[in-house]
Amino acid sequence: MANLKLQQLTKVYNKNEIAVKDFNLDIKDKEFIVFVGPSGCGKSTILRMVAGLEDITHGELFIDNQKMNDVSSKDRDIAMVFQNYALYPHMTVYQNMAFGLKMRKQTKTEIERRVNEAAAILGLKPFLHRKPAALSGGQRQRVALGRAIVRDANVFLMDEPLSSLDAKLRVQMRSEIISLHSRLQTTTIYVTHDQTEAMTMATRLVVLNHGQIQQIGTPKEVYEQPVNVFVAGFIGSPAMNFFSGSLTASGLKIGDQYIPIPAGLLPQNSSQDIIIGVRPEDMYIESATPMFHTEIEAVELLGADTMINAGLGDQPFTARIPSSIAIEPGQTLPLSIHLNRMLFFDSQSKNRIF
Amino acid sequence: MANLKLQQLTKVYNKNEIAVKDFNLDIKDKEFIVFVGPSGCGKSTILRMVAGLEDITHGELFIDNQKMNDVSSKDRDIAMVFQNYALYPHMTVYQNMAFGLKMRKQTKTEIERRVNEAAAILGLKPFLHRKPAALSGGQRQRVALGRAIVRDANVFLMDEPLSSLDAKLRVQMRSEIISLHSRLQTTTIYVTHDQTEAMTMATRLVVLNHGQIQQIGTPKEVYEQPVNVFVAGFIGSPAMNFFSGSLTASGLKIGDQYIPIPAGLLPQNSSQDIIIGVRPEDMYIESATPMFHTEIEAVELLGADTMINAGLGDQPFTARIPSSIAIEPGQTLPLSIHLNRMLFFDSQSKNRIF
Amino acid sequence: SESEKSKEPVAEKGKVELTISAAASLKDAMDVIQASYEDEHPEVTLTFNFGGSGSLQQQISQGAPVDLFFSAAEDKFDLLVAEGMITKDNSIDLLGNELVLIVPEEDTTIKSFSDLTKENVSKISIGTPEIVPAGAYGKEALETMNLWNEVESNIVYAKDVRQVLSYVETGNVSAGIVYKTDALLTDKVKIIATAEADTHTPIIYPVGIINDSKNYDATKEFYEYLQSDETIEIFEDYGFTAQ
Amino acid sequence: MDSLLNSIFSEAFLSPIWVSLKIAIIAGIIVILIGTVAARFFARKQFRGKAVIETLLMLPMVLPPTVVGFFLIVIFGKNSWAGQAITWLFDRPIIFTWWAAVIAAIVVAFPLMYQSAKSGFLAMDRDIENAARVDGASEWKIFFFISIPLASKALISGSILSFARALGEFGATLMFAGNIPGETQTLPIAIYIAIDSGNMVMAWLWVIAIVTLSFLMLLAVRVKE
Amino acid sequence: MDSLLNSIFSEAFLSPIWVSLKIAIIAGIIVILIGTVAARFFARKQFRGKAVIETLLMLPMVLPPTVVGFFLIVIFGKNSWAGQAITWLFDRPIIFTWWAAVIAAIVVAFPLMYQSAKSGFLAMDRDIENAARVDGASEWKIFFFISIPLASKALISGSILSFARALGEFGATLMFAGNIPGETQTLPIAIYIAIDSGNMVMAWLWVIAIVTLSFLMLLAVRVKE
Ligand SMILES: Nc1ncnc2c1ncn2[C@@H]1O[C@H](COP(=O)(O)OP(=O)(O)OP(=O)(O)O)[C@@H](O)[C@H]1O
Ligand SMILES: Nc1ncnc2c1ncn2[C@@H]1O[C@H](COP(=O)(O)OP(=O)(O)OP(=O)(O)O)[C@@H](O)[C@H]1O
Ligand SMILES: [Mg+2]
Ligand SMILES: [Mg+2]
Repeated sequence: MANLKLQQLTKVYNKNEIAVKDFNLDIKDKEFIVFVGPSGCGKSTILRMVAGLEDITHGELFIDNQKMNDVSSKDRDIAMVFQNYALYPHMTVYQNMAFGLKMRKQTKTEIERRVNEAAAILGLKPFLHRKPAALSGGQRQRVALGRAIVRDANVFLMDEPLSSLDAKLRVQMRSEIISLHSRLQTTTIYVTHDQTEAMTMATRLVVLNHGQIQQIGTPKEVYEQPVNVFVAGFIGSPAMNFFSGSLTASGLKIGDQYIPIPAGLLPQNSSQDIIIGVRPEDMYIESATPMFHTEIEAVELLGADTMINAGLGDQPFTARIPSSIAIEPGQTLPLSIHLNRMLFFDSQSKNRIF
Repeated sequence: MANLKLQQLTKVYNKNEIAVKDFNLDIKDKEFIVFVGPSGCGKSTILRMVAGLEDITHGELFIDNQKMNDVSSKDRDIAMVFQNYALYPHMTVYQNMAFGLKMRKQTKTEIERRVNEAAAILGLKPFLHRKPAALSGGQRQRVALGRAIVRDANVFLMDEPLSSLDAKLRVQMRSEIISLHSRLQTTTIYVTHDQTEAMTMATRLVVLNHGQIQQIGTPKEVYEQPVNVFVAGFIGSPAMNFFSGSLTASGLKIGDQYIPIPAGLLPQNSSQDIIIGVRPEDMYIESATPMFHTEIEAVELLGADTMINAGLGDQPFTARIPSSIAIEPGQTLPLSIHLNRMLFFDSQSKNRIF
Repeated sequence: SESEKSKEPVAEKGKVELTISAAASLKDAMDVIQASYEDEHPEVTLTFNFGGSGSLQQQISQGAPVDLFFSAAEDKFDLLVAEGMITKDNSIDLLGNELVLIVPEEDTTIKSFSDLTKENVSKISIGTPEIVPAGAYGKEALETMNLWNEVESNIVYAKDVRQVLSYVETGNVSAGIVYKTDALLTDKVKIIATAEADTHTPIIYPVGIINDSKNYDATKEFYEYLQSDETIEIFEDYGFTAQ
Repeated sequence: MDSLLNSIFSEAFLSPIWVSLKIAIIAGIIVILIGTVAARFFARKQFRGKAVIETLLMLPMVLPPTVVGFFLIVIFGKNSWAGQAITWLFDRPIIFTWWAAVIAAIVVAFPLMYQSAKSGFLAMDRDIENAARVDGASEWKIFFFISIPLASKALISGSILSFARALGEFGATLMFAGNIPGETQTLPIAIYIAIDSGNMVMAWLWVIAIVTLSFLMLLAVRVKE
Repeated sequence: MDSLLNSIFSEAFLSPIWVSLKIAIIAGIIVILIGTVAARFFARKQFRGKAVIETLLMLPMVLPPTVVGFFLIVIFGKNSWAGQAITWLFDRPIIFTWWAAVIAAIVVAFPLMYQSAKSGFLAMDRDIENAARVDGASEWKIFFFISIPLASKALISGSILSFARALGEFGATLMFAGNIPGETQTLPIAIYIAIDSGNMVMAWLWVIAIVTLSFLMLLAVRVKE
């Protein structure tokens, strides 16, 4: 229920360690923004600046078009899940969740209703009277999440709120957060390292690196049309394969391997040296007319899928194939690539050119 | 470089809260055991008992056939990654990693070599002289991991050591841990919520629930032959679909949907009521002779795959299909199930019968 | 100031509470006097504030609501007179005291002041001359007896007379010089000798009414009672000498 | 034996106990309150001259109590501004009153509470306060509901020390509040005077009383350990 | 002005400063060491009678210093077992020596260090000690390398209080160590005597000296804040 405007936001620690640099982002009311980026790229720092817990070195922060740089946290009406939880160690689980409501002068019955509701959603009912020290890691994280969702704040900030939960609970919590968002429509910034969360929850995804924005877009855009090698390699798990190769009129050369490609699927006006990106799932076994043969180096069984590691023109890659096909290391496989899903990057700037 | 024997290990908090109950596990030298289980099921508690940080309420712990119940932590020669990191806040990253080596009287050059090597692997080189408070969440977790891997302990205990890392780094760290294990052959117990880690790293997987062992086996065994509904539903993401149905002579009835199945693929001597388990990836679109038609309720794009939610005989399920097939909610799809991959569970005991 | 006081509605028939600041060494005698005086004057309550004469003087000079000052040190008393807190007319040198040499009860080596110079005498305690009158008198007496130079290096200065007594009682010093009245308080020390009166300036306990007293009349009455014969006898019972 | 019982239940024996208790409790509470607030303020603020102010706050610890008492009678004495204000207000000087004893106890006990509390506020995890801030708590509510409970160990130790110091306060009280039985004669003063006048039985009884009080106080805060 | 300068550089002025400094530093160090060790021990152990022992340790805070001094001369006096042992060892009694002043300062300052340090050890995150334990550190190494740094805020506050208390110690010292210029006459004693005998110039100079010492001490530990 608020829009946010981050303008040239910059955070410098200790006079010279730049954690966030010239960060520009307009978040519309009701958006669900997901931040992703490598460890240490500044995600938490931005959240903390938005929450008012960290001074803004340069730049301006607006919430509902009001400049917030010097407004105290308590007046920003934000609810936040801290990465390290920051639970109140001296309060019970119930009190932890009730605190924010009490501070905002809700009635006792209303507090009770909301806390119990959240506790039920989070599976914390049996622990309402325990202190955080007597909880498991995942239980603590759920309390931290509960403390935020009981509030109907203007803005939700969630810093990896599900990282310590098991897969099943995580799926469940994810859908709870999604339904919460569709019910309350609270503007949300959500930090995650989980690809599934990033892809399924975001209205827009923000990819960060070294404190700077790499790309902003819908998950589909970011996944299918990454702006550069960094984004392409960061989104998707296992990561996209990159091959350095060179362009010819009618195809590609990767090492000593030649791959013929229809002209319409190749970039124009580009220098000859090029980086080719291929996602593991865009390679497939084709016995009829394979593009190339390769010897399997390693096989990793992942339940439904199997990952195979092999090489193309001496450059290693990973491909994903269904587990139903039994494969052994050492075996030689005929492989093809979905040509229309290949991506091309400039070898100098690393930006995508096609 | 040690074997472990956990015998009837039990932990009771506050006289009546049972966290771990009659836990029996023999870990052979050089094994890489992975613990998985829902939040709060007792994984950390077991690790803490093995490390000697939590009193053992009942039962016995042996390391290399020596009873360890009353041996101090420092004499167990264990290296541990704490779930909450427990870094030394007053020491730099370097000193954090060097501390254990210093305590074990390594030479200065040896300490330097090992710490620098670990820091390089973990990408912590630029932060060696920072204190933990000035690190991001993922950086802190890497220090915690580094503190363990610099030591060549008898036993490694790792409590969700990669939970705060981005997907890319996590894959990288995972393979570092695997190669470390294949080099040092240190007996390891590893707790994770990440299905990929569990499937790829474990020599044996231990599935826990409510402080008790559900199943012990290789990842493949656990994935393909789960002993009960709990294990089947817990391992695999998205989770296995369960349908309650009834057996007939030549097939299954799920709701009002009849599915003919060859007799050899059906359980014998079972009661009529049954639970059928189908993994999302074991369903596929088949226009020719589909088993059933269903209307798609929701579509979730996950990069390479698309998850569709729909119903079979009024029971909801999730199926995974390649993203290359475009699907819209509301559409009706012809679907089939890989019959030979279906699992059957007793509806009373929830144990697998076929 | 006399006229100011008459304006006060001096508690005619009502209760009067008098605050008397008195040297701590007077406590036991004053307890007896208080009992008998309050019997005779039921309307009067005497409140005693016992302490060191120096502290009492500083309190009064900073305006403490005291009616009567009974000092164990003439110089402190004179300071208040000089400040105009006490008028000469309303004060009198009431009591005297004697300076005695004490040793631990079981000691047999010291028999007189001159024995203080013996080899086996280790430490001798007196009050710090600057702040404890008994110490100043003791030093003066030793000087007059030509013993000071010899014993000076063995002297331990104490904060008050009580401390000297403690040292002697516990045998941690060989001898001490205190007032006779103090020595009588404990049976763990014995008095060996009394300093001749001509070896030191007379020891005087002056008493005086504070000019700011709000109960001038009642104070005056008690002040006069202190000078009565039966009161003086009580003081003499406790070892003081009448001046 | 009878006479011992008589002494124990005599007004003369009990009076210093009540006086001491009353003074120590009131001074203790005041010191705990202002010490905690001051400590929190100074723990969070950095400014020029902070060390100077902190030194002044420490002074009552390094000066002999009698000298502290001397400063107090000068500060509140008849020639001072404060002394005149008090005399005008209450129609009597503060010296020799029960309140003077309370003030003396406050002054000497304050540094103990201040230092302990400050260490507690400095040592604590600031992100928990931040969480409360985000939760909408005002600075005062954070102070009450978060900072104080989180620093509780240090605050308890400060409270123990301050209360004990207030209970044991002697020199400054004797100087500033005098030694007025039933009003300002506290246990330590009574003990001192009893020893001084050779009344060892009473002295020992009072020592036992003060030891018992200290013991009860330690027991009372023990529950929190 | 000249006479002021003369006073300042006179032996008479400087001597109590040196005496005080020496005593406060030595007593402070000893108190910090044993207080820290005792606090850690008591913070981790629960046993019957702990409250009784802790009460005894607190006693020097609640008793009038002179009474503490009195106990000291009884305990270390020439008729006591300890006193005779000391006389036999050092060929002279300890009372009235410089060491007596150190002991008096230790006794009165100990409870401050003990309580502060204990609160620090109680407040700290035990899992960090556990991490060190797993890392193979012995209990002593944990104490030195982990517990002490983690409790540093509380230890510093305890050190400030103890040093200040040792520096300001007056009553017990005067009783147990006497008032021997150049040997046991500390600053507080000198100040007391100067004020009592009306020598206000020297009194003020010494007050300034003790304030300066306190200030320097606070500055010295400040870096850690
Ligand atoms: N107090 C500090 N002083 C100096 N540098 C800091 C401080 N806090 C954070 N940093 C640095 O700022 C950078 C950004 O940190 P931040 O916590 O925002 O990362 P992040 O994106 O949240 O990472 P993660 O995913 O690991 O939590 C990191 O490199 C970190 O080391
Ligand atoms: N000190 C304690 N007092 C009481 N109960 C406790 C205490 N510590 C843990 N528990 C309980 O014991 C159970 C097991 O906790 P444990 O930390 O081992 O779980 P876990 O499997 O590691 O979970 P997670 O994946 O969430 O970290 C939990 O239900 C927890 O609430
Ligand atoms: Mg972060
Ligand atoms: Mg855990």
